[in-house]
Order: sequence, then structure tokens, then C-alpha cells
Amino acid sequence: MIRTPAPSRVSPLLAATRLEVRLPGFHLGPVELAVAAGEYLVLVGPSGVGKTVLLEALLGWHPLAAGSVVLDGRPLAALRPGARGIAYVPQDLGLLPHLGVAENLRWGVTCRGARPDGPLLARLTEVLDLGPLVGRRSVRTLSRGEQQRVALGRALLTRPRLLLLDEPCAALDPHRRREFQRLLRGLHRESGLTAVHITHDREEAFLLGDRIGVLLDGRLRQLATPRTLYDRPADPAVAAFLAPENLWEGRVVGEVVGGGWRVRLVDFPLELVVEGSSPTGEGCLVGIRPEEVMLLHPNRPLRPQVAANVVAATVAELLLLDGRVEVTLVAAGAPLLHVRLPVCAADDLHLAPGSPVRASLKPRSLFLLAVDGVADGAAVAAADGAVEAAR
Amino acid sequence: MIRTPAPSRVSPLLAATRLEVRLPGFHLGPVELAVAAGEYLVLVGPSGVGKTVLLEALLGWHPLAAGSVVLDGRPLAALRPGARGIAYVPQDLGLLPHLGVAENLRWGVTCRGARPDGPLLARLTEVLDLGPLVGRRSVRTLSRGEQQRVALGRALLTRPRLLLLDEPCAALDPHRRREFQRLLRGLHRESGLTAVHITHDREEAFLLGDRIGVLLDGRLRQLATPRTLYDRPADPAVAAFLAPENLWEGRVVGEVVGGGWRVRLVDFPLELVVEGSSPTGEGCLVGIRPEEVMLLHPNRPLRPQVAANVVAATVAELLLLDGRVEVTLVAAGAPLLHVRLPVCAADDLHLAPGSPVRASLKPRSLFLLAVDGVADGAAVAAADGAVEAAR
Amino acid sequence: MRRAIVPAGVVGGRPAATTAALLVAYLLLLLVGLGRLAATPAEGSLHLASLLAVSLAGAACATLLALAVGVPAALWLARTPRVGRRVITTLLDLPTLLSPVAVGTAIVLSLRAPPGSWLEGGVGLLFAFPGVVAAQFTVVVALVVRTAEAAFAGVDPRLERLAELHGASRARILWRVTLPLARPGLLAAAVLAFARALGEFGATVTVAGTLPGRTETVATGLYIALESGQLAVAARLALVLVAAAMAVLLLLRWVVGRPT
Amino acid sequence: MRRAIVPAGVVGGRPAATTAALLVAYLLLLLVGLGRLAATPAEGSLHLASLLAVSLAGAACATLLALAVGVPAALWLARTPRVGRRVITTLLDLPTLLSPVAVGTAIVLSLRAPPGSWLEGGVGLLFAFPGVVAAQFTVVVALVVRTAEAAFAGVDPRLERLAELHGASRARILWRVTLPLARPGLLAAAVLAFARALGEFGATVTVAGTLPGRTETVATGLYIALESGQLAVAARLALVLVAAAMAVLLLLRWVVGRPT
Repeated sequence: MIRTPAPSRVSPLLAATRLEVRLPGFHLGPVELAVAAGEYLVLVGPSGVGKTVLLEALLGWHPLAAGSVVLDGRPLAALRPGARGIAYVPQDLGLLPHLGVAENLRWGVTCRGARPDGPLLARLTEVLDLGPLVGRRSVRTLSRGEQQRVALGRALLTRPRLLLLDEPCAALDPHRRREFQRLLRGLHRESGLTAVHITHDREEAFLLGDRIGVLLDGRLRQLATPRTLYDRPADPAVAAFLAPENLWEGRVVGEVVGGGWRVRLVDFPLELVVEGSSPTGEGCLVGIRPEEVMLLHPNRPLRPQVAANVVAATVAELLLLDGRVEVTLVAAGAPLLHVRLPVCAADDLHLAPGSPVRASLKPRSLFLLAVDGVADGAAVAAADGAVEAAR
Repeated sequence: MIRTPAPSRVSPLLAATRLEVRLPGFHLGPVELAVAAGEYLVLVGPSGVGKTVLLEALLGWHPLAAGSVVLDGRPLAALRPGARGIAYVPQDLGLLPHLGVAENLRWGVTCRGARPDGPLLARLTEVLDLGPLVGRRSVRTLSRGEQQRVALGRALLTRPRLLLLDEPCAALDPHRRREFQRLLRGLHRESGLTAVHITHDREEAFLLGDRIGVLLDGRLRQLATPRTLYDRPADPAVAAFLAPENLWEGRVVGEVVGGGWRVRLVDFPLELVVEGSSPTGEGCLVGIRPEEVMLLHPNRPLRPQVAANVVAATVAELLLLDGRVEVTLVAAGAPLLHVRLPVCAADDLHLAPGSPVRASLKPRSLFLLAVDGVADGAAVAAADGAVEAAR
Repeated sequence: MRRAIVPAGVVGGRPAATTAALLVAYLLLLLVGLGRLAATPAEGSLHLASLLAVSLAGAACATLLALAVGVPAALWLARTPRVGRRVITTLLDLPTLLSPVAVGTAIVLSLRAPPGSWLEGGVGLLFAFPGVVAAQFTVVVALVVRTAEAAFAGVDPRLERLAELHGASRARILWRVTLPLARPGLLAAAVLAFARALGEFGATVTVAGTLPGRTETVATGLYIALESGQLAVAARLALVLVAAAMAVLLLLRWVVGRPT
Repeated sequence: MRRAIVPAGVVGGRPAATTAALLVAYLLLLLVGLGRLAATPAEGSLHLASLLAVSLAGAACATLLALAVGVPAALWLARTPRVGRRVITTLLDLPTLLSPVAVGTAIVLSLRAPPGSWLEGGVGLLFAFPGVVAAQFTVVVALVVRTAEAAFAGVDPRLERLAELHGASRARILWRVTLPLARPGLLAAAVLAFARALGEFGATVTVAGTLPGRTETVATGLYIALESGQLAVAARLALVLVAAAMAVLLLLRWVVGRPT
């Protein structure tokens, strides 16, 4: 039986289908990607994975070895570059060093012989705090953060339907970075900006993305909302990228009445109850984010909600980081658990190296992954559901 | 009355006194610094503040405009560079591109015509996992992380009394970075390595430093243990660098029976009780780290330890970051408080934009700062106590 | 952005400084030798105006022609991926490294058979002003191509692509992005080519000879003066060339900071 | 590390490619003209061996001398902060841009008074082999200084400082760090200087003339052959120079990837 697609389904603004780029010594894809109008999509991955090439392939700047890019229902190649309504802020910003700030700002518009939209220019000048910069004769004397704001203003002044951003915050100092991230977030919220933003910074991805795509080894391994990514990484590679601290090999040994699975760890004499979907096959990986582990007073009675998966352990190492404490716990003679908790919580527990402690791994905080490789289907399926998820 | 210095006081391995470097368009110092044998000192500051110049001035590579550097009681200038026992790993590592991995590794030792210490070489090869690299003909084909390990190995093979490290982790991917930080920490712990390490990453500073120096605007503003830095930033500039989120202007309005001060905020109708030392003058800054703010169920009875400084507020924004939630609270119509808490805690509180919440600012979590500039004495005094603190 | 602050190096102490001083002294001595003789009264007539006219006109024509041909060729080279590039650039580099007399000889000999002979029949290069231009053009064009190519290679193609994305036409991209960004390099190419053409001797003398008022340049006139023993005239002409080279160096330093 | 992947540019399409093709065609035509005449029987005797001997010996001596003086001077320049550097580099750049006849003239004229006259009295430069070397050295030494200076400037002084920190002597630092790291640039300097000296005409002919077997080089011999109408001989000598320039280009490409 052949079914016609449901009419309620909104077609994406930009869609890449089985996109592949092959260059000497480099291979990207196949990648499935769909960006809905009004969505802020962040692609995250380690440096050198091909994020920039993917972004520039979406612009048609690199020849595709396979697949296609469709903009608003029409093949990208059928549209003149100037008619696509896409703006791009590359990592080195692409400002013209021989022009002043005002000319650079207008450049995107004057390229097609138009004049900038007065009210929009005024608003962007205010939002991006460009007022003190507009008079400057050269963009070269601006600080990196100022240049970034000019480049963003130039792109937005063209009223793009889609904005592509390549590591817009990477060159900024940590404290300036957060400021700029908030600016981008505000722009997206207020003006309904559609954006594809690439970064190697997981925190940035979570802060900004309506959805986040994880790009590893030239493949889009998972494309999901931040919450899904946080709770349920799709495969071992994604888990190792997002939450590498606590990942154990295990075997499923049974089902729990009322939902969930009993998993026995391979390297530790420990059995855990895990919620979530059923693993395929017996071998699996079990993981938990270090922030999700709860530490309990060793001699306080257990409340019912933390009764399952309580592990007795000893504090091996205690690190005060900037704003939190990282604790390594040893159980059964082996370093087992990495725990991250607020400094005040660690103070309240009087944690110190050698002190005994109980850790509670809530069944819903644990994630369960099949170990026998990732089916290509995973990424494809994730991308398929993408546009609906973004609504 | 003239007092002789107490004999119990250990003289530092390296001490810089009123060190100043003046270069065209750049001024650093005066800086007071003392590194005790066995100490791991981290200097942290934004990029461009002169961290590298300071490190290289400690090496005698830049002419001093004022002050002096003393190594083990002798002026640095009186010692031949090769006789100082200092090793340095610059940010670009300083490997020799025309030599192979093994030759680069031995270069530090062969420079003075010696042969590498066999057992030490074997141990470093194991610890730094250099085995697979030693056969490589060129260091250029190594990955950045591998080059980093070779450079560190070269420095350690010279058995330095003092190791200087310039942003050793900055060029690494986030997930490799933590690995390398742990390696450095392990080396320090096991071999009693003395090190001065500079970085712009506050987290790295907290992870590694026995003591941390905060370098702002060419000055060393505070030099203290991580815990002191976390609880009690020395002045507004340090607070704005380490914990910029919640900083309010206030006035001291009275003393609290049993210790502490009552402070009225200037921009909010709020009075807070703050522990700690007395401020000089009435005007002050009050601050709290976003991780230290406790959120309470709005309808659960207050436990006695959180009775003081409870603020009723509304959730304005809720951001899921990678591993934690950032909440902005609004009180009395203005955005007031930034709170950072684990995802599971936010889940337990059922936080959502618009929901009412009570925030508790513990008196001991708040810090109080005088606003009328920093006396130069602050940094000097901090440095004076340095060697003792490190014991 | 602030420049990185680099410590001073270790090697290259007094022996190196002494050698540098000796070299500078030698070059100064050469200049002094010229100046001393130029101050003595001239033995014959100088004809400086006519020599300068031919020199400047020839160098200007050769430079303009070299720019007209060399800049588009450089743009093509800078924007073309490797295919066949090695062979072409080796061929283009040849005239810069080749002895100028050999270049002149190649021009003279290629005028003896079609299509060269058609050109010789129509325009007339041998012992004529067009020959001066042709000789200098050939010596200089590779220099223009190389310098301009480096300038174009320094322009990030992404800037052109971004302008295209904003709807700019190719002409606008060329005139508003590519050429302005390459301008320092292109100016340097023009200045270097002019200086080289002005001082060119081997190829010019081979193709065009030294007909006074028609093909005799300052450089060839200088050779004639020296051969005929007019030392003071020779010294004066040499000083004119030194002044021209100096002017070019200062111009270059002003245009690109350092000559290439 | 992987090279950055850059998209293709937008400008420089067919017109630019056509211009490049025309330029290549022109240069090929010049080569063909030489080849055609070289294939015809020679009119007189060739003396190639003696010409080559003087050329190679002169160029080799000039290059070695230029390296001996130029490399230390370049090291000093690369490691010296700005003080006085501008004046010195302008002076050093002069001989490269100056007309070679003017360089030759300056040498000849400076030999007429002390200290030049002492040198002339002792060694004898005018119309003698040492004159060939002196002329070529003067033209070539600035090229060596500039190329070597760029090579030394590319060596991070921190590497030298690190070696010092590890206890290395100055000599060890020079031989194990600075020179090896600058090697590609130094080799390029040597090769370029040799090529330039080999083809040098104006300065050589001015100072040393064209005495067969003593000061006549391939380049000056070529000029004589062309002047005396021995076209086939001239074509053969020109092809020898073309072959030499080609060899140098290939050598350069092998040493540094691209000539400077």
C-alpha cells in the first residue's frame, strides 16, 4: 500500500539528503539533515571532523560526491547564490579589511546594489552595540569581539532566511564568549532567526540549540533536542563524546517488573536497574553522567526514590574545580565512578579522600546502549523526525 | 625593633620581587611571586594579559624594567641558563621539526652533551605513552596531543627543578584536554614536580593549582589556594573574572550578633546577612557564585540552616547546559539572580519559566568586597604569605 | 591585535655583525666611487634628456603591457588547482632567471620566421623603439605574474564567495573584493617591473641596439659612455640609475612595507 | 595537520585563462625560435668548453663569496631589532634593483682611487677573471642576504633560547638549531645566486670585458656571437643558458617547493 505524505507535515527550509563530500584525504557523510524555519540547529563535533566543510557544502561551495541539498523545496543548484537568502559568517568572519566598519556593515546589502533597511540597521546597531564602532575607518583595529558583532550585523542586515555560523564564539575569551552566546540566543528568540551553527563546544551547543546534531568521524551520529541528547545518547560514540566519564560494559540479565532492565557489569561485581528502551542483544554499555550521580550520607536512612542502584564506595580523589567538585569513587578496589557535584553539596557531605560514601544511580538517569556498532538507520531516523520535533 | 626572619620559614625555589616588564605598547607588573619547591602554581588570566611574557621574564628572556628574579637564593642573572635547572614547554612546544621523535625527546639532555637517564626515560616513555611514537621519523606528523607528550617528556627528561608550562592544554580538543590535565596532575603528585603553569582556563587552574594566581591588567591581583579563591575573591576585579554572574552594589548597615554584617543592596529592596571580614567603608560589593545559591521548594518548611537570606523569586529563564541547568531568577521585577544547579535537582524542583521559587543565599557563601579600588598591598600581602600557604 | 612579543635570539653575535658592516662598507665605497667621478667636469655632451625619455617611455610601455598580460594570467594561476600548473609556472619563471642576453637572442631569432617575421614586417622591432619595449616586457612579465599571483593567492576565495552569496556580480566582486585586497601586491609588481625594465641592459641592447634618440636608454648609454672612456658621463648616468633604484625602493617600502 | 579545505574562487574565468594561454604561447614561440636555429649548422667555431669553464668558475666563486659574506650578514639582520635596519636593508637591496651596467660602472670607477686602486694593483680586476667574480658577487650578494634573512627570520628565537636553557653552547645552537631550520632557505639562496651569476651580462661585460678563455662567459660570448652574425652559435649558447635556468628551477622546486 502506498501512502501519500500527510499534508500537515511542514516541509523543511533546508534539507540535505545523503550528502557526501569527498576531498583528497577527507570524507564526509552521508549526512541527512533538515532545518525547519525558525529553528536554531547546532552541529557539534571535535575539531577536524569536517564541520566547516559540511556547512560550506550546504552553501554549494564544495562539489558533492553524492546526495543533494534542497532549499525550500527547490534544489540549491537551481538557485542563483544571490537569490538563496542565505547569509554565512565564516570562522574568520570574512570582513573586508580595506573597508571601514560602516561599509563592511552595509556590504552584504550593497553587493546587490540595494540600500540598507533603515529601521533594521538602527535596531541591529542597538542590539549589537555597533554605535561606537560605526565611525571607525578600518575593521582591522577592532577587537575580535567587535569584529564578530560587525560580521553578525552584516549578515543580519541582508534579512537572511537562513544564517550559517561557523564557530562564532571560538576566538573569544571565555567571559566574552558567554556574552556573545546570550546575544545569539536573544536574536533567535526575538526575531525567529533560522540558523545552523557549528561548534566544538558542547556547552555552547546545549545553550543555543533547539536541536543538536553530533558529528563524529564525518557522520551525523545523532540529531535531537538537548534534553534527549542529555538523557539518551544514541550510540556508544555519542556517549563517549558527550559523557565519557562513566561508561561500563555490561550484559542484560533480566527484565524488571514495572519496566526496565537488570544489567550486570562486566568489570565490577555490580548489578544495576536501568530504565529505557530494550537493548538489541545481550552485550551493552551502561552509562551515567557524573552530574546525575547522587551522593548520600553513609548513615542517613535511604528515601524510597533512591532505593535502587545504591553503591557503597570510598572517595579516592576530590577535585575542586571552578564552581563544582569532581569526586572519583572507588568500589571493590577499582576506580569506578566519577561524580560531579556543587561545592556546597560536597561541603555538606564532609567529603574527603578516604571517606566512605553511598552513591545512588537512579534507574532513569542511566542510559543503555547496544555495543554492536551503529546502524546507519539511527542517524537517518533521527533526521526524519527532525522537522516535527522542531515544531 | 628589627627582627631577624624566623628560621623555620623555607626560602622559595623561585621568587620574583617587584618584577616589571615594559615593552612598546605593553606593561606588566609589578608582580610579586614565590614558588616553593614541590608546589604546582597556576597563573590564570584572560588572553593578552601578558602571561607568556611573565613566564619568559622568569626565564630571563625579557629585559626587566624593574625588580629581580631569584632562583634558590641566587639572582637569576648570575646563573648560566644551562645551570638553572629550569625546563620550559612553550605554547607552540618548541619541538625541532627536522628531528625525529626520539631525537627530540633526548634533545634537552644531548644539548649539554649528556646521555639520557635510562630508568627515567623508560618511566617517562611509559607514563607519557611514548612507546608507539619513538620510532617516528618526524615530529611534524604527530597529532597535537602526541607532540605535547613528546615536549613534556623532553622537558622532564632533563630532571628540571622547575618546570614552566605555557597553556599546555589550550590547543587540545576539550575531551583530550581533561586527559592531559590529569596526566600533569598525576606527574605532580607522584614525582613532586615543581611547576608554574599559565592558562586562560579557570577550570584548568582550579583542577591543577596548589595555588592559583589571578593576573588581570598586567597585575597579579590575588595569589591563593583554590578554596580561598572560590570562597573569598580578593577584590572586585578578581570577583568579576571568577564569578561575574551575581555581583551587587550594597551598603553595610549594621553588624550581626554572633559575627557577620547586614548589607542593604543598592538596586534591589533586599537586605542580606554576610559572613566574613569587615569591609572598609560603607560602600561594598556583595556577590555569590551561581552554584552556591540553593533553590528551595516554595511550600516546604525552611530548615534552620537556610533561614537567613531567603529570597522569593520567579524563574525567568531556564537553560539546559551540558550537565547542568542555568536559571535566571527575577525578584521585584528585575533579573536578580543567576543560579546553576544539577539537571536532576532542577527536575526534582519541577522548575519551569514562570514558576515561583525561593532562593537561599547562605551567609557563608556570600562574599563582601570593598569597592574603592584595590590597594597594591593586597597582591603583595598575598604573595608574602605564599610560601607558607604552600606548605 | 597586538604583535606577539618574541625574545631575542642567541646566535649571530659579533662575527655576524662585523661581516654585515664590511658588506655595508663595500657598497658605500662603490657609491662613493661613482660620486667622486660624477663631480669632475664631463668630457662630452650628456644627452641625458633623450636617454631618459627613451628609458622612461620604454619602461612605462613594457610595464603596462606586462601588467595587462601578467595580472589576468596571475589571477588564473592563483585560482586554478594544480592541474598542469607546475609546467606553466616553470615556463613563466624562466625569463626571470634566464640571462637577459639569452632572452634578447630568443626574441631576435624568433623574428626570422613566421609568426615572428610578420610582426617584424609590420611593426619593426630590430633596432627600433618597439624592440626596447618587447625586450623589457619579456624580461619583466614573469616578475609581474609571480608577484601578482602571490597577491591573489593571499585573497581568501571565501570573501569572493560571500559577495556572490550576497548577490554581487562577477565584475563587482573583481573590482570591489579581489583587486582591492590584492592591491599592495599588484602595486609592488608594477613598481618592481618598472625598476627592472628601467635598468635592463642585456636584452635591450641585443634586440634594439643603441641608436641615439631612438633606442639608446640610460643603461645602454652608460655602457657606451664607459666604453668610449667618458668616465664622468658614465658616473652621472650611473647615479641617475642609482637614484631611480632608490626611489623605487622607497616607493616599495611605502606600498608593501618590504619589497618582495 | 590537514591543510584547510578552501572553496574555489569566483573571479578569473575564461578571459584570464585566455591571457595566460597567450603568454605561454609567446614564451614557447621564443623557445622554438632558438631551437630552430640551433639545429642549423654552426658558422664558426663554438669554444663552448672554454666559455662554460669561465662561466661556471665565475658563478661558483661569486656564489661562494656571496654566501660567505651574505649568510652571516643575514643572520645579523634577522636577529637585530629595528635600530638602523631600514637604512641598511635599503642599501643592501640596491644592487638587486640597480641596472647591472651601473653596478659594473661603480666597480670600475671605484678601482681608480684608494682603497680600490690598491686592490686593482694587487689582484687586477679590470679585464681579468677576478673582475668577473667581483661583478657577479656584487649583483648577487643582496639576493643572498634577502633570501637568507627571510629563512633566518622564520626560525623562532625561542628554539635557540630553549637549547640555551638546556645547556647548549652557542656553536651547538648555531649548527644544530638555527642552520638546520634555515636550510631550505639557505639552499634556495645559493641556487638563485648561482643562476643569477651564470646569466649575468651587464656588470660582467663592463668590468671584465670579453677576453676569450679568460673573461668571456656563455652570456657575453652569446652577445659577441649575435653581434658578429653567428646566429646558429648564438642559438646554441642561448639554449645552454635556457638549460641551466631550467635545471636551477627544477632544483629550486625540489629544495623549497616554489622559488622565491
